[in-house]
Order: sequence, then C-alpha cells, then structure tokens
Amino acid sequence: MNKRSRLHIPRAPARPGEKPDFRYVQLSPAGAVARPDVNARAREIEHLATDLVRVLDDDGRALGPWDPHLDAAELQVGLRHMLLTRIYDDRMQRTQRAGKITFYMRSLGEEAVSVAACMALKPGDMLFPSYRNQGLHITRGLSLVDMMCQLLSNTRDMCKGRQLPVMYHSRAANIFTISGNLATQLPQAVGWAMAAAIKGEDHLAAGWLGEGSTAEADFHYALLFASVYQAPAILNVVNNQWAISTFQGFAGGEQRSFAARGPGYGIPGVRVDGNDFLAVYAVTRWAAERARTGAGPTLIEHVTYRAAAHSTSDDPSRYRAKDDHLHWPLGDPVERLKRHLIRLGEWSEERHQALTAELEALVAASWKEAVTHGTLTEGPNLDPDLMFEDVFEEMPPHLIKQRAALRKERS
Amino acid sequence: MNKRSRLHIPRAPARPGEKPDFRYVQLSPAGAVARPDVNARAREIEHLATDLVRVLDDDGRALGPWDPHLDAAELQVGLRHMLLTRIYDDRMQRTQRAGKITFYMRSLGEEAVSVAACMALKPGDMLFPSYRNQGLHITRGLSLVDMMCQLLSNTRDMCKGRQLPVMYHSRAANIFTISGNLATQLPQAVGWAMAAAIKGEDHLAAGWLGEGSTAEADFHYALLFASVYQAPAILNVVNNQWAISTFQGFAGGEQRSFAARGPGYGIPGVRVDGNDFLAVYAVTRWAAERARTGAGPTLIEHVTYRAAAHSTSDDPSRYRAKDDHLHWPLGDPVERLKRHLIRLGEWSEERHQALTAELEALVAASWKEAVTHGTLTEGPNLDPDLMFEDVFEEMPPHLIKQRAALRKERS
Amino acid sequence: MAQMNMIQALNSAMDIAMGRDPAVVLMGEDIGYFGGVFRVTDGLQRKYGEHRVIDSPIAEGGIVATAIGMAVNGLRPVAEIQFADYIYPGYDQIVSELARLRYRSAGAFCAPVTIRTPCGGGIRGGQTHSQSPEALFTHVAGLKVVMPSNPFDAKGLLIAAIEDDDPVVFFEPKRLYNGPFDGDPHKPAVPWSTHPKGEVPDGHYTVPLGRAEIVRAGSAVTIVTYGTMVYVAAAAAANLGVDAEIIDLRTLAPLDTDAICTSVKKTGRCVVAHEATRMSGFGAEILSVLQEECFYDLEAPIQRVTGWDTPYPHAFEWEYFPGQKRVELALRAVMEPA
Amino acid sequence: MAQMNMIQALNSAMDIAMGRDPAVVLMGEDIGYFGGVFRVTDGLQRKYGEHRVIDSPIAEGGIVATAIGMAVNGLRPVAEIQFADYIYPGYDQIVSELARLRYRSAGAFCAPVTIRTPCGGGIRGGQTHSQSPEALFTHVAGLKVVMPSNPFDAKGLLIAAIEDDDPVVFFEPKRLYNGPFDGDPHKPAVPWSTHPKGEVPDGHYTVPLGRAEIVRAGSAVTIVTYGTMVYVAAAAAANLGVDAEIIDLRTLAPLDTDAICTSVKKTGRCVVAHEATRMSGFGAEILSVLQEECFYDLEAPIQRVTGWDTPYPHAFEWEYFPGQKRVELALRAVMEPA
Ligand SMILES: Cc1ncc(C[n+]2csc(CCOP(=O)(O)OP(=O)(O)O)c2C)c(N)n1
Ligand SMILES: Cc1ncc(C[n+]2csc(CCOP(=O)(O)OP(=O)(O)O)c2C)c(N)n1
Ligand SMILES: [Mg+2]
Ligand SMILES: [Mg+2]
Repeated sequence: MNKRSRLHIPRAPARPGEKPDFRYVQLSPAGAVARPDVNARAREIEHLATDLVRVLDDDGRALGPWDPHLDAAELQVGLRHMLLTRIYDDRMQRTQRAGKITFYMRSLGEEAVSVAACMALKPGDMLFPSYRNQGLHITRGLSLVDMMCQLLSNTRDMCKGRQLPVMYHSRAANIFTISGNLATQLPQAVGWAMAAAIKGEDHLAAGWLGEGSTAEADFHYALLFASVYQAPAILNVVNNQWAISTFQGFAGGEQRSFAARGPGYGIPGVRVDGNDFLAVYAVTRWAAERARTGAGPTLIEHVTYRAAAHSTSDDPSRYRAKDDHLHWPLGDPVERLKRHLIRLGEWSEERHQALTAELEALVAASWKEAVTHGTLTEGPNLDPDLMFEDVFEEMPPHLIKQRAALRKERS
Repeated sequence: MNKRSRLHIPRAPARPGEKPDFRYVQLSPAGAVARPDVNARAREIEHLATDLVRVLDDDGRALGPWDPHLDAAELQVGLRHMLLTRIYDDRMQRTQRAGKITFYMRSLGEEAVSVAACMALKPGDMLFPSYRNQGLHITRGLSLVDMMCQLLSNTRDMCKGRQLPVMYHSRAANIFTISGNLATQLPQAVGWAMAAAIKGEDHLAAGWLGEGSTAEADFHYALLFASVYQAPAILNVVNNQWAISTFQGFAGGEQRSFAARGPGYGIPGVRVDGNDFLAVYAVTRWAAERARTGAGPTLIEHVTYRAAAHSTSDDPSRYRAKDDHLHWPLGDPVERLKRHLIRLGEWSEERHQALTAELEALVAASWKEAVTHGTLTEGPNLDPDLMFEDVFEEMPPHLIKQRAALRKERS
Repeated sequence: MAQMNMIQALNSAMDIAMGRDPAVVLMGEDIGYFGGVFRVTDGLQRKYGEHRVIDSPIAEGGIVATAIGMAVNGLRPVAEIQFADYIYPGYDQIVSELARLRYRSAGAFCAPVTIRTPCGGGIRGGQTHSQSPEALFTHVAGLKVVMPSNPFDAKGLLIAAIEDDDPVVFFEPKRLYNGPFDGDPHKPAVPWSTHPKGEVPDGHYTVPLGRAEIVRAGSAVTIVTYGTMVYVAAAAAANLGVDAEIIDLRTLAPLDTDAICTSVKKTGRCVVAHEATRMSGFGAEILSVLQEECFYDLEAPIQRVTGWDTPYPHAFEWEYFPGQKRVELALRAVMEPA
Repeated sequence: MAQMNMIQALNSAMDIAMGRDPAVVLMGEDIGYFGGVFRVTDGLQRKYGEHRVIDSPIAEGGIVATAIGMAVNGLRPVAEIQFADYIYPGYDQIVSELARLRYRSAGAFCAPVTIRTPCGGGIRGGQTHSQSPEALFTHVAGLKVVMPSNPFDAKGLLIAAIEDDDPVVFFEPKRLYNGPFDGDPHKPAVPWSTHPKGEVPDGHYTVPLGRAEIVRAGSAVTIVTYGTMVYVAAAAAANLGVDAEIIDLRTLAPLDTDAICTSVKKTGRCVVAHEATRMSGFGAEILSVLQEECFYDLEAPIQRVTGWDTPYPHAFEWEYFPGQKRVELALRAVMEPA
C-alpha cells in the first residue's frame, strides 16, 4: 500500500473556517437560455441540462423567453406563499427549540422550488413531495392548524400520531404521504402518472427529492420507467448542494449536473435557477405542457441552497463555512421576487412589512388553536388503541389481541 | 376509462410471422468514428455514445483510427478462442438436450464481446462476468474439463455442486463467481476497482451485464460510485437486443443508447460494434488505458445480437421472428474476423476447417474426461455433507447438527 | 367446472378479475407478449391489451414502486416477480412503502397491490430459482402473505387477494404448477386432472384470506404446513400409517391461529413443515404460537421439518428438500418421544 | 482502562482495527468529514485519511455492493447504514450476494464485510428511525448477526466482527449509545460511566462471536434477551423480586443454543424479550429452539415480550416499546401460569 492511491474524493468547496466559495456553480445570465418547443426531442435540447434557466436578473428585471408573464396578482400570491412558508418554518423551528415538538425541518432559501412549481400545476395533478417541500402544502391551501397538529402528534393529527413531524399528506389536496425513506416517492409518482395515462386522464404527477437522494435506486427506477412508458411525470431534483453533511459532489454532481441524468435516459433535463420564482414557474409550466400533450416526462434540477441546518437535529457549523448561504450566487427567492414586484410598482417595503406581520399573526393564531388539540406533554392525547388501526383495513385477530394486551398493560 | 390512453408501449421490431427489421439500429460506417485522446473529458466525447465504433467493414478490411493493428498471431488466437467458445456452446447445448446436464446458456453471435475484451486486458485485471461471458473463461485459459465438471455438478465441480450450470469462477484466473441475480456484479466490480485505487495498485476491474439487466438498481449504483470516486473500472453493457422475450426498448433502449447513460453520470460512454473483434478490442484497450492512467471509468455498450435462445429453457420462436439473427446488420463475429484474416493472407478455409476439427476434438475429449468425475445420473457423486460447508468459514453448531440429521435421514 | 392445473387456475383468476374490474392491471418481466416464463399470464395481453398487461423492465424495485403509484391512482396492479429469489431488489418498496402506506397516512392512502411470485424448489433451479422467502414478509406488519397448494385454492385466493384492499404477497410453489408433488422425484409426475382440487370453477369465486384448511382430518398428530409440503406430509403420514390431521395454512399472515390451536389441542402432538430454511423460518412462528396457546395440551415437543440453513444447492436438491423421510423422522419423534 | 460510552467504544474498536490492519476501511453516509450522525466515526477520517474513511453517496445498495467488491479485493470494509430502517435498499446485495459468495464459489471468494447500523426505538424517532429488523437477517444462511448491549461488548464484538472472515450485520441499539436504559423514559438518563460495562480497555481485545453472556445468574426463571431489553428485563425482574437468570445473547446468529438451554433446563421457565415486532421475530426462533430442546424441563409456556405487530408510531413510543410492565406481566404469567 505504498503507491499513490488514485481514488478520487470529491471535495466540498468550503469547510468550517474557510471562505465560502461558489465558483463551481455554473451560471447563465438571466434571459440567456432559449426556450425550446415542448415537443422538441430530448436530444435536441441537451443544453438545457448544462445551462441555467433564469428569468430574474440581479436588479429584479424579468428577462428572456422563459418569462412566464404572470400578472401582478399572481406574483403577489406567490410571494405570500413563500413568505408564509418561511414564517411558518421559523416559528416551528423555535417551537422545537422550546421543546414543544420533537423535530422540525426548514426549507429556508428553497421556498420558490415548491411554491412556484405548485402554482404552475393544476389542482388535479398529484404531488409526491419530500420532507422539505412544505411550500407545496401551503400553496395548495392546507390549514396551518392541520399542519401544526401533525407536528404535535395531537388528537387532530392527520397521521394519528404515527409519523414524525413534517410527514404531512392531504388526500383532498392531492398531496401524497411523505416517507421517511428517501427517494421512494419518485418511482411511485411515475406509477401514478402511468395510471393516469392508462386511464386516459389529463393529470400528471410531480415528485421531488433532494440531490443527495438521487443516489438511491428509486431515482433510477423513476427515470427508467418514465422514459420507457413516456409517463406524464415531472421529476424534480432539488439540488440544495448538501445532504446533511455531504456535499453534492458525493451524489455525482461534481462530474455532471443532475439534470444531465435525464438525457441519458432520453428524458429532457432542465437546470433551473431554483431561487428564481419566475424561472421555476416557467420551467414547470413547460414540463407540464409536455406531460399533458403526451410529449413525456421531464427532469428538472432546481439549483438552490439549503440555507438552514438539515433539521433540528443537525449543526452545520461542524461541516460547512459559516453563513455561507449569504454568499450563494443565486440570492434569496423571497427577496428576489419582492424586488421584482417593487420594480414593477406592484409592491413596497411597507406592504411587505404589513404582509409579514399579517402572516406572523396567522401563524401565531394557528399555533394557539393547534395546541388546544393537545401537545406532546399535555392532553388531550390520542388514544393508544389507534396504534393498532390502519395496519390492515380490518383489524386481524392478532392485533385485536395485542390491543387487549396493551390495555391490560396500561390498566 | 374511455379516453385515449397515452401510455407508450415500446414495440419489438418483429414478432413471429413478421419480417425481421433492424432499421432501428443506428450504424456508422467502419472507420468513420474519431478516436479521442484517453484523457478527453466525458463532455467532449459524447458523440461516442451515439456513433458506433467499427473497424472491420463488410469486406473484411480494417479501417480508421480505432484499428488496433494487432499482428496476425494475435488475431488467430482471437479467432481460436471465439471458435472454441462457439463449439463448446454448441456441444453443451446438445448435451443438455440429451439430458446430461440440467441447463445451459449459449453466447452464440456474441463471442467477440468476451474474447476481444479479455484479450485487451491484463491478467491481473479482475473480471466480473454475467452468465453469457464464457468467452472470458476460455480466453483466460480455464480448462474445458473444469468448466464441464461445473456443468455436471460432479465430484470435480469447482462450485461443489452448489450452482446452476454456467455459474463458473476462477480465483486463479481472476474471474469472479457468477451470480444468478442479474446485475449484482457491476457495483461489486466498481468496489473492487475502488480497492485497487485505495491500495494504489495498477489493476482495473471489468464487469459485464446484459442490456435488460441495466434496468436493475445495481447498474445505477455502478455508474454512480464509479463516477464519484473515478474508479478504474470498465462497465460493459452487452446489448444483444433481447432479455428473454423482452425487447431492448423495455430497458430504455428506444429513447437513447445504453452507452448514453454514461455521460449522464459524467462517464464516457462508447457504443461499439460488438460483432467486430477489432473494434471491441480497440475500445476496451482505450478504456483500460483510461482506467490505468487515472482518467476514470468507461461505459461500453456492445451492440450485438443474441442469435440463440435465452437458455435451454427458452423457445424464442414464441416471441421473435424466425432466423432473424441471419438478418442482423452487424453479421457474425467469427465470420467477420475469419474474412479479415483471409484477406490479410493469414488464414484460409482449409485452416479454418482444420481448426474447427481440432477444437471439436478437444471439446469431445474434454467431455469424455469430465464425465469420469461423475454425471447427474451416474457416480461418482459429491458427498452431501458438502452442502453444509462454506456457509461460514467454520461450521457452526447448528449446521453440524443439521449435517448429522441429514446423515441419519439418508442412512 | 373445468380441469385446470395451477397455471391455468391462476390465469383464470386474473382473467376473471380483469374482466370484472377495469382497474386490474398486470405488470412484470416477460408477462405480456410472451405470457410469462411459466406462462401464467398467457393470452391475457392479447385479450386485455398492452395497457393492462404490461411488459416491464427488469427492475423488481421499479415494478413494485410503480405498482404502488398506480394503486394510489385507483388501479389494482398485480405485479409478477419472475422468481421469489429475485424479490429482494423490491424489498425496500414492499417493506418501507407498500406495507406502511395506509398506516402512516392514517388511512388516507392505501395501495391494493398483489405481488405474485413463484417460490420453492424441486425443479433443479439451484440456489437462485428455489427459494422460499415467505418469513421475510410475515415479519412485516401490514402485509398479507399467501401460499396456495392447489389449483382450486390458487384461483380463489388470487381473486381474493386482488380484490383485497391490503397488499398481498402471493407465493406460488412452482413445483406444484403442473401437479401435486409428494416429494419423491423418482415417481412419475402426477397431473392435476387426477386430483379433486384440479376441479376449478370457470367463473368468479374466492377463497377467503386468513383461513386455513384441514386437508385431512386425523387424531394422532397435527401437521401444520403449506405449499408443496402439504403433499409430502400426507405421503409421509400415510407411509407410517399415522392418523395425522393435516392443516394447509394457505394464508400465513394473518395466521389462522384458531385452526391450528383447535387441532393441536385435540391431537396433543404437532409437526410443522416448510421448505424454507429453518432458522427464523415461518415454522418458528407457528411453533411459538402453538407453544403459547397449547402448552398444556402438548404431549411431546413440536418438531420442525424444514430446508437446511444453507442456500439451496443445485446438486443436492433432494438432500436439501424436506422430503418424506424427513417428515417421517419428525412424525416418529413426536409420536414416540425419546 | 477508560470510561467509554458505547459511541466511544465503537469508535475505539474501529480505531484499533484500522491501526492494526491497513485493509480495514470505513464507508457510509456522513461518516467521514462529519464523523457520522451519531458521531461513531468521529475523528477517524482525520486520523486515517479520506481513502480509508470514505463518505458515500446515499445509496445503501451501492454501499453494500462496493463493500463486497472491496472485500473481494482484500480489504475489510466496515459499512455504516445510517439507520437500520434504511438497510432495505441494500437487502438484495446482503442476502443474494454477501451471504452467499463463499458458498456459491465453494470458498474461492469471500467478503469479510461488517455492516454496522443503529437500531431500536426510544429516541422519538418514529417509524423510520426505530426499527429492529434483526430477524430479517437471522433467516439468511451465511450471515452472522450481532447486537451488543454495552460498551465493553460493543468494542470487543465489533473488533471480532471486523476480524471475522464471514459477513457480519452489527446492530447498535441507539438508545444505549449514551447509557443503559431500563425502559422508563421518566427516569433521569444514566451515563455509562456509572456502569461496570462502561469500563473499556483502550487496546485490542475481542468478545467472541456466537457466545451469549449470563448477565445475572438466577434460578427462578430465564430471561433470554439482547440489546436494550437486557436492562428493561433486569428492572422488571427486580421490581417483582424474581430471581431471574438473564441471558444477553450478544450474537443472534449463530445462536448460542447451549447457553440458553442450560439455563432453561435449570430454571424450567423462560421469557424471551426483544423490541422487534412479534410475528416471525427472532423471539420465535429462540422459543422454538427451547421448546425443541427443553420441552420436558418447561413448567410453563415460554412467554414472548415484544413490540407490537405494527410500525413504531411516533406518538405512542412508550406504548409500543416493550417496557418493564410488559416484561413483568410475562414474568408473572410464566411464574404463576393460569
Ligand atoms: C433510505 C434512506 N437513507 C438515509 C436516510 C437518512 N437521511 C435523511 S435526510 C438525508 C440527506 C438527504 O439529502 P438530500 O436528498 O440532498 O435532501 P435535503 O435534505 O438536502 O433536502 C439522509 C442521508 C434516509 N432518510 N433514508
Ligand atoms: C434480479 C433478477 N431478476 C430477474 C431474473 C430472471 N432473468 C434471468 S436472465 C433474464 C434476462 C436478462 O436479459 P439481459 O440482461 O439482456 O441479458 P441476456 O440474457 O440478453 O444476455 C431475466 C429476466 C434474474 N436472474 N435476476
Ligand atoms: Mg440536498
Ligand atoms: Mg440482452
């Protein structure tokens, strides 16, 4: 073992104590990337997997062929959802720190990825989120109280106490149940889309996963089945550069973009500025049109940054440069959309402050209501009998017996 | 369910009763594809995943930059290995039909894929074959008697009766044990290569799998880990167009070549005429040089045709056009190398017939010897006690007990 | 009533289910145009089209995952895993997703997927075409696990599985596809047409999940078994002239505890038999339940008859397979304990 | 001798093994620069370099597969699966490959891979950070399965596992990382420094695989258990004042049959306890072996104490967890059978 090892080890651009360094992120100027026809063949539009689709420039102008030309009201709604997501996150994080919930995960800095995408889709489209897509739930109008009750595992918890905090779902809003196992939802989304195609229905399925999770087999299955059956699916990779402590290079992002996986399977891959509300909206729309017109699946890589810790159990100061998100070259999605609206004359600092105050009050009021249904430490509590339900549709004899045994144990 | 379904179903080009139709195979003329420097970056040589590297033209001439300029003696050795593989296959097939072995799988029409690749590698390179790479074993000089004893599960069976026929291995020849589970060997090959890199050793690992098997997660893992750690590995996809009854379109080959998966992970992908001994040799050499100089892994798609049935349990007349392999546009690897050698003045029909007779005699003599070590129906037989060995390095008490129980049962 | 072998009975089950419910779709390797390597889906693609009988990539994990997605979108997928030995790449999606969807979403989502897969040895398939991994599924809360032993049950259970809203892993002992097999490889093969359970109604019927069947009433000893071992056990008991009560579990999970306990309470003796490896095999669960429920009725230790704790070796198929002799020794031991 | 908690003991084991043998390499998610989400590999990358302590992609299947390849090439990889709940994507490579390599190649190839993974509940991890899937591995011929219950054993067993030429799946009850835990979440946490098994030699030693330990001698009843339940069982027995003999299996496969049978033959009564779900859990195997070997010594049915046959729910952690009360009820039942 004395010869020089040739094992290549990807390197994070900056570790604690080092200066943040984002030169590795390949950028395109806002407005610079062409917008191909939705029926273009994957092979003709491979550049989309290397370029970076951007609409908003640093001065808040919307530029180029991907500008979705949304009206101001829609932009304001988008801003509101993003801001609400952020305020909700912030408050729940503090709630966890105060010991009132066991666990929380923020999406700070990644709000556009969920909110803009969700707004570009139709209500009948089925969403298969990861744990960091709370913007989807908020955009689809889930009640904050319901979401908080899930975090609290209280008597109104939609999961009946069975899931860790943030593992929401909504049958009514067409949002699939979140799994603690990474990436599993992606080929499920493709299966859902295949069923829509089999049934001849006009809905598509959209799934999200982190760039770290693309290493799992399920990402490969999703691309493969989507390609073979040309399923009406949108597969979203949220490349926030980190998977807990592991830099995206360890998921294969050093050699090639994640969007580039698509063309390898004959699926168009689009790299988009994930902090640009307009770009995410436009690219999602484009992908949705492809799906709905039978042109098949699209892979979208959202280039963004995980500004927060991985979760409340994580301390990023151990593995990355302090405050590095402040140096992230694509800025902050809320700030960028706000600047754009102000530039359009459709927003102001005052209105922004007012909205912030309104949403903070909404979150606070929701929390107040949520805790009336119970907290971790105070009742009312869920009935432990519930533990034995929903394992099967009907409770089989052995679970009835175990339920009785638990009753005895607790008596 | 009355609307038109948009589920796309890949279609085989010709089913029983239809005329063979191979227009879907994208060809390049022999000699037409450039041979880039081994240090070229994946992105610069993506055309290799779409083009088809060919050296031998239809008239048996060697053309273009990929011509490896082997001397005649080497070519004759290659021809011999391919012919021996074919004769061995043919004889073992008939042996199975005669009920002397339980199962067999031929590599008819795919001999170059194994033989040429193996000759382009060094003895210290580790091979991770699939079940249709018998050319590797033959090229590395395994004794036919040993191979036949494996098929017979007899007293000299290298597997001690534990594996189905064709699941050979050779520690001495650096050929890994074949698995009945598809694709598993590919990421193992990458791990082996990573270890070589860790130890600073100059060996590479080469793995083979069928195009159908690329659908398995293990293919994805292999590409991913090879890319992340730039492992000195050669990953070979043998695209013989069929996976049992399933056409390659169901593995994703309709939208894009299998070689094209490589560039998605930042790995060069090369599409090569798998029935062209010289092309397979040259591309393997190129990939090996990449691996040995630290330039990382290479994905090679060998475009070939499964001329035979999937296995002795299979009847392809149920699912594909009769004799379609006779229409395969890339011809037969043995015939093509033979024609080339004859054109060079280094071979003749007479020598070919003589060699054929010699190899047939060798196979026949080997079989004669092999059966002296036992057959399925006649002894000598393996001792059933062997069943309990090698589960662990040392036999634990429960297996000693079970061995005793079996002895009692058989007494 | 028709004479059917197990392949035809399974085919008929899917045919009936597809005919009644357009949501039933099939997916798997080689199942469409070709009709499956064991021909269980033969003719169904021609009848129901390529959008309902879907040839899939060779990706067991992808098959299960997309089947889950289809089920969530209202279909009732029946996925074939070509051999049970190849189910492991789909194990994560089965265990972490399929089994838990209903639970984790408190009933908001469920996935009525049936996974069919041929299992067991006796066809010289070697270690990767002979496995019986049922215990790896009975340990997973949320899965129903079924293994029929004859054409009549196979059809009725498969229809029941497809119609069930819970996920079912449906094991098909491939050695029984063409006829009952009593463990003696030297005897000429017996076709299902000579067996009463080869009489199978053409139309719709179900055999309920979770219910065992007493295939032979007896008083001296209970044999609890399933799959191929049903016939081996019967032959062994007949050889010894033991008046055995033979129970074919048919469904392993949920286990029909009542049926086995009632019998063992009556006979006081029990042999549990399966092909799978012994350690942590499903036999251990059966034995444990009986020990817990019938301790005071037992006159001798319950005996387990199983495959050995090794892979299933090609050359030693019949030394590995728990044949009549192994069952006889167990019956002897339980009848005349040392 | 040093005071170590289980995290430090495991870290020390790897440190020692890497120091002695350059072939030992570590691989896993977040294990390198960061030192692991439970910090078990803390400092090892700094000490041994990035080529021996390797951060991996999030691909459990790829981790196991490449570890096998490395092992075949002469290394001794120790792969970390971040939570046992995430081991299933690697299940195929473990079951079909790692466990069978030596067998199928008749000893020509083997893969001395150790797979470390934190298991068990009690940390409010919900259904995907609390599982105890050991029985899914004990059913697989060719795997050794280990679960230590204290720092001393953890270090000695991990070194033994790494040095062993057979593959080992090494479960680490994460609730025990920082101290013994008797099942009462309301009591203040106890550190390992107050426990004799928190005394751990700095240097090299092994605790042999396949050998159980009697952690408390007793005469009234045998409790066979492992992992966290060792402490819960001890507390329950103490609560009841029962003179229990408590056996910590430490290695589940191969099972130390002698140790448990000797004890049960002496006491005539037995409780088997584990955290995993009951049906087809490893308890069923233990119970079966005891029933087979000690039938005539048993004075009452063996009782199983387990988690319920449901996923591990976030809100009902302590109703799910087999706590002291559940063990007490079982002890009562086995001491004064109805
Ligand atoms: C199958 C599986 N393996 C490992 C984990 C543990 N884990 C949870 S989150 C995470 C990192 C995921 O990173 P990424 O996919 O990039 O998503 P992000 O957190 O950045 O949004 C890991 C390794 C898991 N939940 N599931
Ligand atoms: C994991 C797994 N799934 C399914 C099978 C069954 N099977 C054996 S060979 C085969 C087809 C493989 O086709 P391909 O990879 O193209 O290789 P070829 O036979 O054409 O050489 C299938 C489906 C298997 N052996 N392993
Ligand atoms: Mg990430
Ligand atoms: Mg093929």
